[in-house]
Amino acid sequence: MKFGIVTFPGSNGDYDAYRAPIDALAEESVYLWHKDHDLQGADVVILPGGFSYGDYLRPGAIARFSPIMQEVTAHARRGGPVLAICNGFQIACEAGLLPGALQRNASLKFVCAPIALRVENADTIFTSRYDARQLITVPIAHGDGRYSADEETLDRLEGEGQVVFRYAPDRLQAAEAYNPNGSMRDIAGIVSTEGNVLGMMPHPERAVDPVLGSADGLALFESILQRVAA
Amino acid sequence: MTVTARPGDPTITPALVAEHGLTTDEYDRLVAMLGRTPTFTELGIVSALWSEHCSYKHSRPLLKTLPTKAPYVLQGPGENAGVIAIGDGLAVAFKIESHNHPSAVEPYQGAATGVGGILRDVFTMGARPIALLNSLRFGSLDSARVRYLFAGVVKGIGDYGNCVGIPTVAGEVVFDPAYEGNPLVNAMCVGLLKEEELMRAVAEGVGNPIIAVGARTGRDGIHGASFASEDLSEASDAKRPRVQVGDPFTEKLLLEASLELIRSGHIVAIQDMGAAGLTSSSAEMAARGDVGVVIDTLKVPAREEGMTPYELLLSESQERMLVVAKAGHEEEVVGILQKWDLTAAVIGEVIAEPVYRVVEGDRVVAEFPGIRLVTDCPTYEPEARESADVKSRRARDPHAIPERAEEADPLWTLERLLLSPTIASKRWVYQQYDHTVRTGTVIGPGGDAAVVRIRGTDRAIALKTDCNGRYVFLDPRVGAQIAVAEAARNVACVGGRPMAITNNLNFGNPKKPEVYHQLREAVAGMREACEALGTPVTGGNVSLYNENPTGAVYPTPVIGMVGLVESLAHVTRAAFTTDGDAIVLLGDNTDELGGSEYLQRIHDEVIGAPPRIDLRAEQALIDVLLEAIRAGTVRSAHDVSDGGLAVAIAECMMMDRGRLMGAQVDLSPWKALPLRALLFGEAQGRVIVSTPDAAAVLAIASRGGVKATAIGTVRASSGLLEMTIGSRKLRASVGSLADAYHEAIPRIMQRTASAQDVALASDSVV
Amino acid sequence: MSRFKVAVQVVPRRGLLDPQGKAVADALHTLGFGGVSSVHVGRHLVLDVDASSEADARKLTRQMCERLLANPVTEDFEIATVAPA
Amino acid sequence: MSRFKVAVQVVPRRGLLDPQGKAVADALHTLGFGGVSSVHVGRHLVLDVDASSEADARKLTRQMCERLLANPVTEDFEIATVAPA
Ligand SMILES: Nc1ncnc2c1ncn2[C@@H]1O[C@H](COP(=O)(O)OP(=O)(O)O)[C@@H](O)[C@H]1O
Ligand SMILES: [Mg+2]
Repeated sequence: MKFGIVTFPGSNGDYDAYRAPIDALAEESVYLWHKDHDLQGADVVILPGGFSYGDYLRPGAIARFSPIMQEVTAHARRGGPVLAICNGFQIACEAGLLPGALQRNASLKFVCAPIALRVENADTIFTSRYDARQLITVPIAHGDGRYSADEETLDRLEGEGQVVFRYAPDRLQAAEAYNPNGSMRDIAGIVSTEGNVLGMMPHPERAVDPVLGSADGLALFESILQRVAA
Repeated sequence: MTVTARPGDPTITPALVAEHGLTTDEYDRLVAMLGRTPTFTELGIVSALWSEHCSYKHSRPLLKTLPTKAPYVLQGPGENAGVIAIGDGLAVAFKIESHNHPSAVEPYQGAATGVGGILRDVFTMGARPIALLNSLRFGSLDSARVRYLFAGVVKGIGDYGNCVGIPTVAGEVVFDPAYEGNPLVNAMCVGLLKEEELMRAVAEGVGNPIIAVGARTGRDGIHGASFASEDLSEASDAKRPRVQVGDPFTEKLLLEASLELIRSGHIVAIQDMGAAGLTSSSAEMAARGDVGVVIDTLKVPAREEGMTPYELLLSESQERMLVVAKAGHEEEVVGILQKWDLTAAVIGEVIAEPVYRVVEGDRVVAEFPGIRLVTDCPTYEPEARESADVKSRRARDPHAIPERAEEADPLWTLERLLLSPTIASKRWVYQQYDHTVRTGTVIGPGGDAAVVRIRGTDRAIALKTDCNGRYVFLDPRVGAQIAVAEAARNVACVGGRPMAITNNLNFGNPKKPEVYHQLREAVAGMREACEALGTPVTGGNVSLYNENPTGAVYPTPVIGMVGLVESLAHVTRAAFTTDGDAIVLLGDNTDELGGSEYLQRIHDEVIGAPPRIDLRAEQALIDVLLEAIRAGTVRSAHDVSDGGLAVAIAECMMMDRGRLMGAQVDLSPWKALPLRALLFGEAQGRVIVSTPDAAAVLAIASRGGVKATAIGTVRASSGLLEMTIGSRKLRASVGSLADAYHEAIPRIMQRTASAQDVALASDSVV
Repeated sequence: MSRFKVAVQVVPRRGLLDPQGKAVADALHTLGFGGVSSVHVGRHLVLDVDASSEADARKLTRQMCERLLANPVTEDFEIATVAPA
Repeated sequence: MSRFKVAVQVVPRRGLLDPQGKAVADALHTLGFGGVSSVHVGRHLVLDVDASSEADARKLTRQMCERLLANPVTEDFEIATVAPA
């Protein structure tokens, strides 16, 4: 299976997203250049983390107009899987691939830390290898991760099972401080209505090797492999 | 060629020369070198190149004495960064740099551009940056201004490194009134390269084009390397910006483009335009290659209209590089830059004639004979005399200081020390740094040293910056030795063999005899320690004139150490992990108290001699520790430093806040020592390890000639620190120690956190 | 074609959490400015726009806001001034 | 005491690099807004200020700008409006 990782100007998680399928799944990765109109036959597109266009104006606001985004959008419309991580999540929201927006962390500070997530929906193509309500630890690293949407959208997301990951208390985080950015309803990751676009602030691609502290992100890549290859 | 003054340039007067920071003697040298009066442009060039910052005139003779060689050193001092081989054809490039003065004026941008500069120094060597570190000094956090500086510097470092996508993996932060008004901001970068990709900034090849790459040149920072003067060029000066604004986004593009350029084979040299911008980068590259160059300032892409050669040459606009390309390959170079949305412009050429020439179209505005421009700068070895105040402080006996009543309970003292911002957890700081990007960080900030794996191998590098300025103040020679030894010890604690150092000499005004004394002695101490520990110096930076109204800062020679971890299996962390493990102390306790955080924090005294250091014993300790780690007998290792043994033990118990560990410790063998020296003294050469096999560790230590004592047991779920010292029994709850240690800085910063956030949240990058 | 100087304000939609506004208010109180309330922080953009008329400049600016300068989910924009440059 | 609604604009000082303004200008060009130039991005603050008079409100606002709202080293500020709230 082939993962295509988009490099926008200012992407810096592209390398990690590129390595994860190769190192953890022994699958193929290719970089996709933002100026191209070619997905190079990728089965799964990853919009990686970083600071596309320096996050100037708003994170993701400028990158979503990149030429490659037309192809990514078409791929998503065809039902192709898109994994949008961190800055990728911000871009996906700006591009309208996912509802809502990501705003400045409530603390006004960038925060990098391992964070506990609860898998809210283990029935998506991205999460089938997790157990429902499983607690996992995955790093976050962002300054603009506060998920916001209007109440109606939030209710719909919850009703349709589109909330996939939620920040949750565990031994690392005190119960009152587990939500690292003030996201509404503790939302850390959501899928599109059709279930093929996942946006999340935490970095599963940084958690595929136990030597780095956690391999809890591995199951996400394995889920994709299992479902997309099938 | 005939040099002609530009219309509108000021005439050269003694006052103008003085404003440019040149002494009469230096000016005479310049005139002798030229055989005529310099033009305004020439005066500007020389004032920059002969500034302390670029010329090292007060430190060069001292730096020459440092050891720089080892079989694995591929590049020692003299280049943008040092480089050492780490096996498998791989090498690491690393360098440290200061941005103290810019950060004092504008903490956010000052610190951010400091990170930008050191990144460029490393990637110009052909290395991909893989880690950032920093070393920070501030005054007391009780002051609102200090909290503002601290918050701004941390945010500036974080935003820049985070945006470029280089993990910030380690560092140190010290708070002491000695740094009030003059914070120290040192940033270190480490990069990885293949040996054959090593690139040097040496101009060569007559006819090769010189190309300016990256951001356009503006009027920012023209005062930077040389001088501050308000009334130079009439018009815009009042508004001339003194601070440089960093653009990490452009830096990221520049990084990728530069590495692609270097690998393309189209260029022969590349150097960043850092201090004194175009002037120093072009002059230094020419001097290293012993060739001539000509630069046409009309061709330099400018951000503003009407910039003069003087301004274009001296601007310190950020995110710019100077490249010497192979003749005929200009288009390919421009093509690579265009791919990354950057501009490139041919602005000059390497010439056979041994001159450094600047033209503005048809007019020659500056011309110097060859490399003398760089080499003819005078050096100074001023008078050195130890300050009488320091001498008398050192002579005072710390044991004569009466204990405070509260000290009857040593746990009170312990808690006070854990609350000291210098000792307390720096999580508030490093949580703002992305330390997991690039998926290489095996041990991030918070440990004794960082460990970054080398992908494709089973190896890793261990990294740490260190310096205890108070020790250096009390005894510069010993203090500098300790700085090197402590960095080495930290690297060994995580399983790394210390390899080489970079250093940043942060001192006061060298023209003051007591400051030059500190500088000279500290460099001597550094030399001795580096020789003894086998860690050559591959580069560094000197920052002088760090003074505030009450005098110089503590002399602070920051050491940036790089070590090699031979197998990921050796990676060792500081926190206790396992119930029932034995706790073993390597090294010995003493009655020393001088220069300790205890005296400063509890008694507000900076007195006594810093702890003795025995460099041979340090080497033996490192050898024993590494042997025990490699034998697989060590479960955790943590060195004893600020705050002494009690603080170190407490840290082992609560460093991992999610898994607090209890411990039972018996220090009765040392019950004859003064209790406060035993618990809080900072004797050197000590490491606390936990092990399932104490006998094995003791045997290795005894073979290696290192004293080792089993002092206790890890009690995973007791929730208590239980200490016995003879008949004395102490009990503390780990939970409350952890609360003090982990919450000290957040609580202080909360007091005014919002004030800084407002001023800072808006700073462009976020 | 003439050149117009345009100023645009982009502000967080009312009712949404505005942590920056709150931080500013808290900080001002800490500094002793007790009589300050209801603080909001947005973006202020100034640009030069070449257009055939003021109305045209305004129209162009509106399009820029809708397409890029403001996020319709969280922000409102207002064109504050359009004046000959 | 009356309450005044105050608007303040804080912009990057001229001559200093404004990478954000440049990025926005480039993006607008890419989107086909070719006639746009000289883009700068600053902050827009609105606040309620209790003061005895409009002049007093203005004075207080100026102090707030100098002490907190603008960075004296890199930014300029302008008090856009002071009006009864
Ligand atoms: N304290 C020091 N010890 C050893 N070498 C040093 C020291 N300070 C500076 N150097 C070396 O002098 C050279 C010039 O340094 P510097 O001017 O700081 O470089 P840059 O132009 O990158 O700022 C570098 O090779 C540097 O490693
Ligand atoms: Mg350099």
